[in-house]
Amino acid sequence: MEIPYTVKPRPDTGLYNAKVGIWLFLASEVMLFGAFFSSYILLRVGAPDGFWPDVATAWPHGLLNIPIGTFNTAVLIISSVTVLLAWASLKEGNLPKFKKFMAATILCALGFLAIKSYEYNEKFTHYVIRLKDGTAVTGHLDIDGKSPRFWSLATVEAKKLESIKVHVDVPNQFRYPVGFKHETHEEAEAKTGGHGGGHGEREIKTADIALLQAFIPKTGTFFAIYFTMTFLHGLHVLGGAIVMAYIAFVGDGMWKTDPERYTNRIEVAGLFWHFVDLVWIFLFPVVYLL
Amino acid sequence: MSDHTHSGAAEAHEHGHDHAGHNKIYFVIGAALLVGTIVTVLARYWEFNSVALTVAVALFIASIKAFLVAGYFMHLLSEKKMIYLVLATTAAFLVGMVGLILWSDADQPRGSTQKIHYVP
Amino acid sequence: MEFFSKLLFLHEVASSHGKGLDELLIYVHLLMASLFVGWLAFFVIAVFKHRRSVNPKADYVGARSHFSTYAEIGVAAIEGLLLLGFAVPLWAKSVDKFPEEKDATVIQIMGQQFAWNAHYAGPDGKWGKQDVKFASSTNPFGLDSGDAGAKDDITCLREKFLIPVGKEVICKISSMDVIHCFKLPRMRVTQDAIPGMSIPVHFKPTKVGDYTITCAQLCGNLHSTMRGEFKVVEQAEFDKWFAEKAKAGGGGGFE
Amino acid sequence: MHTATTHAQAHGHGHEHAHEHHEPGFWAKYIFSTDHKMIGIQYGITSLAFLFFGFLLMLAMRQQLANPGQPVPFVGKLLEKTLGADAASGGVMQGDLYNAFGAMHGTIMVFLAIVPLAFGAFGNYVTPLQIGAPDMAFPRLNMASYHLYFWGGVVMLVSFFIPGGAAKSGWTSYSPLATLADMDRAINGQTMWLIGMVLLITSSLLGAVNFIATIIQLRAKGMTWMRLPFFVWAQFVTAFLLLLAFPPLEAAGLMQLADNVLKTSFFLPTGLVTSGGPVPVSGGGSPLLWQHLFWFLAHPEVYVLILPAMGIVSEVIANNTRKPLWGYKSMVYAALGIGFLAFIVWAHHMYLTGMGTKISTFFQTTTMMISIPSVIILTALFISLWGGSIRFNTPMLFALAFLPMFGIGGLTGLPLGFNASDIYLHDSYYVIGHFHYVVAPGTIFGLFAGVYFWYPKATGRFMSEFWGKVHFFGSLVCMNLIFAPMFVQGLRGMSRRMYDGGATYFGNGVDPGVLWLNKFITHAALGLLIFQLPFIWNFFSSLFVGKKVESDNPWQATTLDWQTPTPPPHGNFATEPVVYRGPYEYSVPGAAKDFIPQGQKS
Ligand code: HEA
Ligand code: HEA
Ligand code: CUA
Ligand SMILES: [Cu+2]
Repeated sequence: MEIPYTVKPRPDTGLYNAKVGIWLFLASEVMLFGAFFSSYILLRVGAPDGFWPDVATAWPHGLLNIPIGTFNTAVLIISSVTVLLAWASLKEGNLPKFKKFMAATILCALGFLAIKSYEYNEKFTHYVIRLKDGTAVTGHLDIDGKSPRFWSLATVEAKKLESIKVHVDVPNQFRYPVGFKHETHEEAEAKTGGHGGGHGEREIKTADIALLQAFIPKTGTFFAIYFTMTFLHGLHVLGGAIVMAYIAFVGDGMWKTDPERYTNRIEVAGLFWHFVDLVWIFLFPVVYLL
Repeated sequence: MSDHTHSGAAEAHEHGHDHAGHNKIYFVIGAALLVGTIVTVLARYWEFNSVALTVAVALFIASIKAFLVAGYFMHLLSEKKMIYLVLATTAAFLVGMVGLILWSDADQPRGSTQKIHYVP
Repeated sequence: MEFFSKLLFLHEVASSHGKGLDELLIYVHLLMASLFVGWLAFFVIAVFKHRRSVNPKADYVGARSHFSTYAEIGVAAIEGLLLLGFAVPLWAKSVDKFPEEKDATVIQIMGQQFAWNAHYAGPDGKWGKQDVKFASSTNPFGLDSGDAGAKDDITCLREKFLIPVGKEVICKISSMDVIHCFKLPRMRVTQDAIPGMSIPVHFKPTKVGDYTITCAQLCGNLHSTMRGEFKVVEQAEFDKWFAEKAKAGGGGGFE
Repeated sequence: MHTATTHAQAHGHGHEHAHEHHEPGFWAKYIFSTDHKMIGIQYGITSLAFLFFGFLLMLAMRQQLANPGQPVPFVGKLLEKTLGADAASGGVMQGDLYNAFGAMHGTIMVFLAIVPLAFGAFGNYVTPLQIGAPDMAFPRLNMASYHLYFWGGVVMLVSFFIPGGAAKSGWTSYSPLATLADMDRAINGQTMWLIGMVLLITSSLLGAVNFIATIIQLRAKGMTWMRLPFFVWAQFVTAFLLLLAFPPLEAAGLMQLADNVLKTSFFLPTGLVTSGGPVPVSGGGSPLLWQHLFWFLAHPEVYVLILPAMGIVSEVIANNTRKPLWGYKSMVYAALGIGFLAFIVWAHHMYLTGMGTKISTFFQTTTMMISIPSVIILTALFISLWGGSIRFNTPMLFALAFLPMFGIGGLTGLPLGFNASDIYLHDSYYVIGHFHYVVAPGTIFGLFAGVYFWYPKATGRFMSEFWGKVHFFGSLVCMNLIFAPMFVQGLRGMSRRMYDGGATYFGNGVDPGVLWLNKFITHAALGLLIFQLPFIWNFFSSLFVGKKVESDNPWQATTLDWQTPTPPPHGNFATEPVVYRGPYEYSVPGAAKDFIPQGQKS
């Protein structure tokens, strides 16, 4: 006996097996991301009021690059459309057209990941520096023209640097949660001791530094959940791209032997892909905008 | 909304599947999603001065976008009963989980909601 | 009640609200016992009567009575009764109906791997300033020794502390490292000690004597040795101890 | 119609032919099999081994409990040699080792023994057979599930031998302890535990998807929902519990992993201070968040442990009373009710974390509500006995014993379910007694019943009745001697998870008079071990010397699993089965025999 309904729908449910399978899988994914979102809410609601210099416990906000995030959102949306067009091409029986759209989809996926990596790198080279007098600055280090990643105070001390050059952000990049009063330019300048004005450069003595930390997961619960959720989402993008590339360009022999099943595969892969898009639709406003 | 128009629409939908012209709807929805994204971003710069309102607006737009993706891209508007059952169950438990966790966090006995232990 | 509480091996109760709690325990166990006995009797009879050797031919329908439905409804009803009549009010009393702080002995309790610490505001009734930057394993409450309000605060670090009998006690329970659980079996008090939170419980001891604090939450390798002690004494004795401690302790008695 | 049959037959024939020609090699047949029956057997063997291993861990712990501060009899020296003097100096278990064994006992029993045995093994082997399917819907996914499970188990086992030893924060792994316990080691037991759990969870999720899709899609012709054997219903609900409850724990596991490895603070609040000074993390997290996400899985998980056992017990009872299950429909609805309510009772494990009246009233109400469907299922099974013609073979004995044993376990859940009485009983041995009654003489007995019951189908031979009965009576007595005294200890205020068995708390003149029971329980546990030996012997020797079955349906059962060849070949059924009636048509008045198989036309 062969396994029935791998291609044709079962009469009473109207579904073929893989479609039931993918929807069940997506149901579990809903719970997975749902748990992360509820963690996000709980951590955020429970976060102590965030004021300098308690960088670590504050809920920093407005640190992500919104134009880039918006662009990336568009990339994902477009890829969702192209994967649909690819599927529709198969339904028309047009394999070359299908492949073109699949290639576009996978390019979008890779583009998304590339942009995300750029953003990650941007965070890994972005620092919060708290001075012993209580003031704090954020900015990029400038060590002989390079912008190093993942440094800490220990790194600076180990390298025996007397002082470090910092391109500080003015006003500094931490913003208070929405609804709070935002710092004005002047206040920020006053806080950084009158330095700056535009993207100021500052020489900071190692001896003055109380804390130096890149924007990495352990810097605070915001970063922790931002990196965890976007990383997990990125893994989904990567996984989806690999599977789709495999189906479209390696496993396309099935188109000849079993076109219906092949089309179903694309439909199922597409469903997964839309779901990844769907997660991002919530993730984007939650971490970038709110 | 009579039954009649409804079934007519469903038929047209079935019919449209084989035609490439049906792809148009994907473009329309795709465009709507892009617009939605831009509106969300713009809304953010619009200082509502209320956390609740900001969050509500952002999530409202996101929900509409989610509806479009799920409904049209994932064809949920014309899915089979079994899928609806699975998703309804999931949605119920999701709401239960998030809701009850947040409720538990909010309903604590007097004085215990202090965030930092060393304050008496 | 006395009889049943012996039957259930319950530890002798030593607080005023504990009585109600024991009653609930007893009623639940009576319900359980009667269900168990009833069902077991049915089970034994059914199995015995319908063994193959006496009943070679099975009956397609089996039992025809609706008794089981009534039994199920009955179970549900009794559970509902215990719920509304006992559990909910008892709980509400213990977490909502707090006595006024001025009428009670107020103690901060801090769990620490692997010991219990207590902190009283002292005769002035004012808590000294506390901040986490002062906290350490020898200053679990993070008291600021320079603060005037802290001068007369009493801290009992890893040692026995006292509470007066017949008066409400409010304990604000917290922890500085991992989750512990402040459990006073004979007072019928249990509350997790959770870092980052300070959760109040209250009870009124009714019997003088020595009592133990059990840590009822796994908290590390020496969890089983995290024993605390306190003593319930007459008010006069408590006052004496309190005054002495406040004088000697000055600033909380740090080591 | 006629042609269809011949086609199917010809097809089946062709298959057999192909098999003769190139018999798959060892790896393809035993390790990378995609046949649900082989995968079921793989799950079965692996999980029984873990069950035994979990038991041995507990025996070592019990020995320590019975001899506080003394070297562990029998194995103390061995522990010292294999795990190092830090863990067991002079053969005395140190706190860390005891905690590690306790955490791993819980983890192994729940995630590596019972679930894989009940769901992975029985579910895989029996479900497709009972619904008349040739295999699972996604055979390769099925294989992947097993392999993920296997490697998850390997990771857990390896963790015993890494520096610092295995995870030691209880199977509940509460933060902050789980993060602080071994903070200075980059890769510690907890890290391994989390990695292992992620593998196990992924395995369970794939399995759940597969089961649900199979039951929805691959039911044979005529197998309507209300003709499904109760066992299949139980597996169906179980799969849903796993599908929707596990992902939050996966999320929580990833976050705790980040806490441990990347030093984030998802579950670590601000201001932690240990004896080593302030803990160098940012803080701002919530320890209760972990508990919520953990129990959101772990409560449904306990029904994952019990429902398949109830399913097995139902099959065995219907078969051996020779009459239909009484109230089959109400049982199905009750199982669905359990499945639904299981998701909204979890915080009854957290009453004492500081809950307000409203929320705790909600949770205790749902807790009381969920006891009702259990009562309904149990009652239906009891009443099913009435009017039967009961055969007392070994599977039936285990199934019968399951009922009162689960009854005790379930009933003792009630005082825990009322928040006010839980104040006294929380984290005491009463809890240990409660849940062991449900999982040990409850679930394990159900699973034993299943092993004895389906063994002839899988191997073509019976297990020995004599040794089966020795195993049964010995286990029944010992289980009760082990777990009943725990209620007494708990009611007397003795706490769980103490490596000295409570000696420190109760030694100093306040001995409540229950410490001697520690020794007693330990002896009973040793007795239990002895009575498992006949089972192990029986299990392996019957492969070769067991009485051969004479027909494909040796128990004269009605469900489709017994209408396959013995053992069932690849593809299961010689001809496509068609179902004409409900699952338990025993002793139908006027019928020639006392059973009518589901696939028999009339
Ligand atoms: C299979 C496993 C299983 C099952 C089925 C149950 C079933 C139930 N459990 Fe249990 N429970 C656990 C496994 C299980 N539990 C575990 C593992 C823990 C501890 C976890 C840890 O902390 O490590 C725990 C802990 C636990 C607690 C937390 C205790 C604490 O930590 O303080 C609570 C509290 O409400 C509880 C309640 C219940 C209830 C109300 C049921 C109900 O569903 C029970 C309903 C059943 C009945 C009411 C019985 C009906 C039968 C009859 C009426 C017939 C009886 C008569 C005869 C047979 C003669 N359980
Ligand atoms: C499904 C779950 C399960 C099962 C079955 C068991 C089974 C047993 N458990 Fe376990 N236990 C837990 C889950 C389970 N436990 C959990 C979750 C905890 C809490 C952990 C924590 O604190 O974090 C716990 C804790 C726990 C404690 C408390 C420890 C403490 O708090 O300090 C004790 C104490 O006695 C105990 C004892 C036992 C005993 C004697 C058995 C016996 O019933 C074991 C019986 C075993 C068998 C009968 C094996 C039969 C198998 C074979 C014979 C194999 C044959 C093999 C082949 C044929 C190949 N357990
Ligand atoms: Cu503190 Cu256990
Ligand atoms: Cu539970």
